[in-house]
Amino acid sequence: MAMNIRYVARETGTNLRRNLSLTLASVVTVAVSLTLFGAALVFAQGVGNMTARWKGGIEFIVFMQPSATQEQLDSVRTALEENPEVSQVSYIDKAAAYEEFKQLFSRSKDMIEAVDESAMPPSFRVAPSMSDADVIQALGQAFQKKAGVREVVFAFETVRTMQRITRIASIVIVAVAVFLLVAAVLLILNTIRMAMFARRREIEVMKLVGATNWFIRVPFMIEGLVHGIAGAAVAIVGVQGLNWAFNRGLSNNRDLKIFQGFVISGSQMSFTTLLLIGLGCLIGALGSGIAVSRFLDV
Amino acid sequence: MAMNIRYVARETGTNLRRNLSLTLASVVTVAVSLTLFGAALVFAQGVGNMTARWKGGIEFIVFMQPSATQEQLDSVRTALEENPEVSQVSYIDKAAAYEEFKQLFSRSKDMIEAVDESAMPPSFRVAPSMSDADVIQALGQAFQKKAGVREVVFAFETVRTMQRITRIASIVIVAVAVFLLVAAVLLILNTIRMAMFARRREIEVMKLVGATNWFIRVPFMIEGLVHGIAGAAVAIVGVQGLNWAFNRGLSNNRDLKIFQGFVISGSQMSFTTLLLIGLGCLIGALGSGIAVSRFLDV
Amino acid sequence: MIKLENVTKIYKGDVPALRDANVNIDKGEFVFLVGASGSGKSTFIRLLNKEEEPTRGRIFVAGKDIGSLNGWKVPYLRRNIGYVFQDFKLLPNKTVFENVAFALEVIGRPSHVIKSQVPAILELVGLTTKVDSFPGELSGGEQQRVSVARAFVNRPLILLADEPTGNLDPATSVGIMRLLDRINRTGTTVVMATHDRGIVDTMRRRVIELDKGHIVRDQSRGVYE
Amino acid sequence: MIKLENVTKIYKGDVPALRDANVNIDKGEFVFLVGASGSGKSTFIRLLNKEEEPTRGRIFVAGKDIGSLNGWKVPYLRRNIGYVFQDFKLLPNKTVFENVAFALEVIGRPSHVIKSQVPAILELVGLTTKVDSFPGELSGGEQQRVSVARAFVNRPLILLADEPTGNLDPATSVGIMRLLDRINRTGTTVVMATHDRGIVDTMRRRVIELDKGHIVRDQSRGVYE
Ligand SMILES: Nc1ncnc2c1ncn2[C@@H]1O[C@H](COP(=O)(O)OP(=O)(O)OP(=O)(O)O)[C@@H](O)[C@H]1O
Ligand SMILES: Nc1ncnc2c1ncn2[C@@H]1O[C@H](COP(=O)(O)OP(=O)(O)OP(=O)(O)O)[C@@H](O)[C@H]1O
Ligand SMILES: [Mg+2]
Ligand SMILES: [Mg+2]
Repeated sequence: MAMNIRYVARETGTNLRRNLSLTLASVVTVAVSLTLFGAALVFAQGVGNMTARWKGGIEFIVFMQPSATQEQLDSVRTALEENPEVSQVSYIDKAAAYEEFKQLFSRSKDMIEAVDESAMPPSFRVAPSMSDADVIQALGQAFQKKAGVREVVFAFETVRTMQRITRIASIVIVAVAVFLLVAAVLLILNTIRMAMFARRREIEVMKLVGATNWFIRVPFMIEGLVHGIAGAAVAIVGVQGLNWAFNRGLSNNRDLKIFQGFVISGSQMSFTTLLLIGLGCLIGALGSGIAVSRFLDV
Repeated sequence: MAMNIRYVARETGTNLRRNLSLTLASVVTVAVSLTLFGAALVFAQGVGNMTARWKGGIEFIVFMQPSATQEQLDSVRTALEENPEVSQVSYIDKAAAYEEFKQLFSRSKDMIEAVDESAMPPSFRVAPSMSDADVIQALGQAFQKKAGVREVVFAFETVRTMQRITRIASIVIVAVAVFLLVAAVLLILNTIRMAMFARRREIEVMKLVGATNWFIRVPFMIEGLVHGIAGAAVAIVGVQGLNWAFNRGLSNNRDLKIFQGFVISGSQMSFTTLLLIGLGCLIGALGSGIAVSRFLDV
Repeated sequence: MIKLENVTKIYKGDVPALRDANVNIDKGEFVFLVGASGSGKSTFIRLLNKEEEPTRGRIFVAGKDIGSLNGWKVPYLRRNIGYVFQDFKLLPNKTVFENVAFALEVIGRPSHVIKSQVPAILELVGLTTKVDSFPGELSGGEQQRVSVARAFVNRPLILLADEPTGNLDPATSVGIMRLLDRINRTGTTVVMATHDRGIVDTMRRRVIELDKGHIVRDQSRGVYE
Repeated sequence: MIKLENVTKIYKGDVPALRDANVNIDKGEFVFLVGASGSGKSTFIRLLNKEEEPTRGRIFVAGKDIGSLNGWKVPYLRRNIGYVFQDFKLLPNKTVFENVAFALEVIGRPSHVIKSQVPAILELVGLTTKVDSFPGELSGGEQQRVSVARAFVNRPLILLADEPTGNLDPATSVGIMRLLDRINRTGTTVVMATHDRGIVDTMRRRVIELDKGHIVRDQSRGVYE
């Protein structure tokens, strides 16, 4: 079916312009919902990165000297494994530590180049079998004096609080975002439907003059897609901006040292960007598709 | 001008029903924006209540025994005031402490009745002149041993972190909410405008048959108001729900003792409720008012 | 009742539709407007209803200069004027009954008046069986008759009719013309644009002929051509 | 070309508009449909275009049973049929040129064809000066002529015309009828509903008369009554 591209472009353009404020409202809603969605994602990723090492009941970490000998390592490992108060130990070797380091400082290439794998401290992550803070403190400190141990670091209460708060916050944000996504689909659906309703006599006339359904549909569908994509574009800018502002705001705070691990890697950001564009297209296609198929059949 | 109430009700009803899904989209957007707005407000109020005592650089609190004598009080006060490392001291007497207690436990009447004013510990809130954590620790602990002192409580790092995070979070949430409020106004404006656009021929005919502008306008304006109010109603339920879920979720967490002060008083809740209804009406009136005045003049 | 003083109407795009018209129509007159397609008949009628503003000149309706009428008074002017539109202009989502009733609702008539007058007028135009139909369910001629019924249900001072028989067969047309004649005899001033030679020639009333916006003939007891 | 076999159309609400019609129209014929307002003329025409479905009976157009036509084939049926609607049905936000061009765009004609054919057809109906006007800026008769132009710009096999002269003065009507006659002579089948006694009586073509949905007369070289 030879459908004139010029015709489709002209019709779509006319519609978008004619309903400018409705177009705007659709785009704003899509943008807001996708921004929230993206922000929640980034937030969750950041907190994930930040607290990654404290997963699974890990309460303290025994960092060894980078120069520690194999015997020293074995001795600490045995001591930990044989201690009845320790429920689980995992060993992070130099290579894994370097990977983690690269992840944390993915945005500062010079930092990564300045340090090499051999300078990394291997470590033991320890999950005790008791939850009493004093017992854990005593247990950890006992390893402080062992040969080859550089430092024992305990999970701050803050880390745990953070994990909980962010879990709740993420759920709330995602719930709101999903709610808004539905609203966005509804809205696009309605923008298109209203556009079609306002032009129902024209559509009727087009049909009577011999236009096929697709000839009438396509401009409306493209209109919906444009809404979705425009909204996604705004959202991507918004999320990048939020991420930037958050990093900047936090890195200047002495009290919030803990957030310095809150860094999103480039690949995580690309993933989010792609996801948002995909969602935008989906919302647009869904909204206009439903509208067009429900309100345009002969 | 004798305008038939039955006529207005009938017309408004017809419009609301005819554009059911558009009505829904409007209501959803109003609801989401107002819910966010309300949640931000409640959140800020809660954090405010929770961290109220730590305002203005207060780093530790010296709680006295309820039975402390006037001499003991005076001696502690003098010691604090004369200490060069203390920049500011404020005294909270039994009455003030009881007020604060009532505020904190405003929802548990039995708790308030079980305790009376004389059982309240008076306290000194101290802002040191230095910010070094060790110095503050030493300074506070020095008062631990004084006669009549029950306990010295330090600001957790968590409190400070919380204050900062919530400040940022509140700003972001309010920004998103305001953004959404604007979107909601735009959306109602557009719903009404589209309703009028879809019925432009009818409106033209009504005018030609001798209908006054107000006769045509009023049903549309009421439609917008209904959107705003319905959205506000949903938002109020949402905010109450969020508040409830938050309180419940937090009170079961041993790690989150700090949140136990996170309680919204009844009057704060009523204020929020009224504000949301007011905003709903405003949004509805604004949206439909603009639509009607911009698109209905002869 | 109706007076045009040097009235010129030029639509945007420099389309002159009425040029320097001077007409005086007395209370109770019956006037035919005739002329080729596009000669300005509908424009003439639209000016009287303040649906369009004249580019130049003054128009008096019922003694008032409608050019200087406040915007909010326009509806009240229109309530004194019944108007049969060339394209009917029915409200598509109201039934025949509601369409006619609307003209009464607008002026605040109580519902018992509406309930008695509307069926009566619908009977006059022969639409008793179509009371609850929507305009989309009517034939062209039936729609035109609804438009006629709405135009004089509130007994206006003036009745403007823009080709009220264009979609009617000769027999039904005669019925409508009898009705207009009866209304005219009760004192209503009637201005009717028409292409129907037969009607003009049998009625023998005043005829104003337009040609490209000029009034080229104004003849009492005239014929179509 | 067109064949109706025992066709009955009853609208919802139990309104019979056409009863048991049997008609056979050959290629190249010119047929007038006459009858009172509401007698079923528009219904007859709408059935041929598959705008309405018959309640009973079968309809053949160009040899095909259009009752068993797939939904997606309907547009292609309609492209072979020109249709002058009783209420014009112009697209309000397209200019006169665009309205006529639309009928060609829909069938995928290249733009150079459109650019040459549309002005030619607009000249035939006497609208050269109105090419860039919107329908809202035209008189009733001018709109009707745009509708006529659109109906045969793509040289259809069949031309359905529902009172194409209802809003035209006698002189312009004669012009349009000459045009229809010319189109008919090039082999196009024409079915035209009309109330215009003068036209029917001078053309002397086949006349089908409807009365309350019944075909009461089918006469070649007939008159209006
Ligand atoms: N969609 C519809 N629903 C219900 N009834 C309808 C519908 N369309 C037409 N009718 C009825 O069917 C009958 C025939 O209508 P039709 O439009 O065919 O008449 P017509 O001969 O074209 O009349 P006119 O000369 O007034 O245009 C009328 O009584 C009309 O009210
Ligand atoms: N809104 C408008 N804008 C521009 N031109 C207009 C407008 N309305 C009418 N015209 C033009 O003014 C002229 C007179 O139009 P009018 O409708 O008064 O004619 P008419 O005598 O009623 O014709 P008909 O018998 O065809 O209805 C026509 O040429 C028409 O194109
Ligand atoms: Mg006219
Ligand atoms: Mg008809």
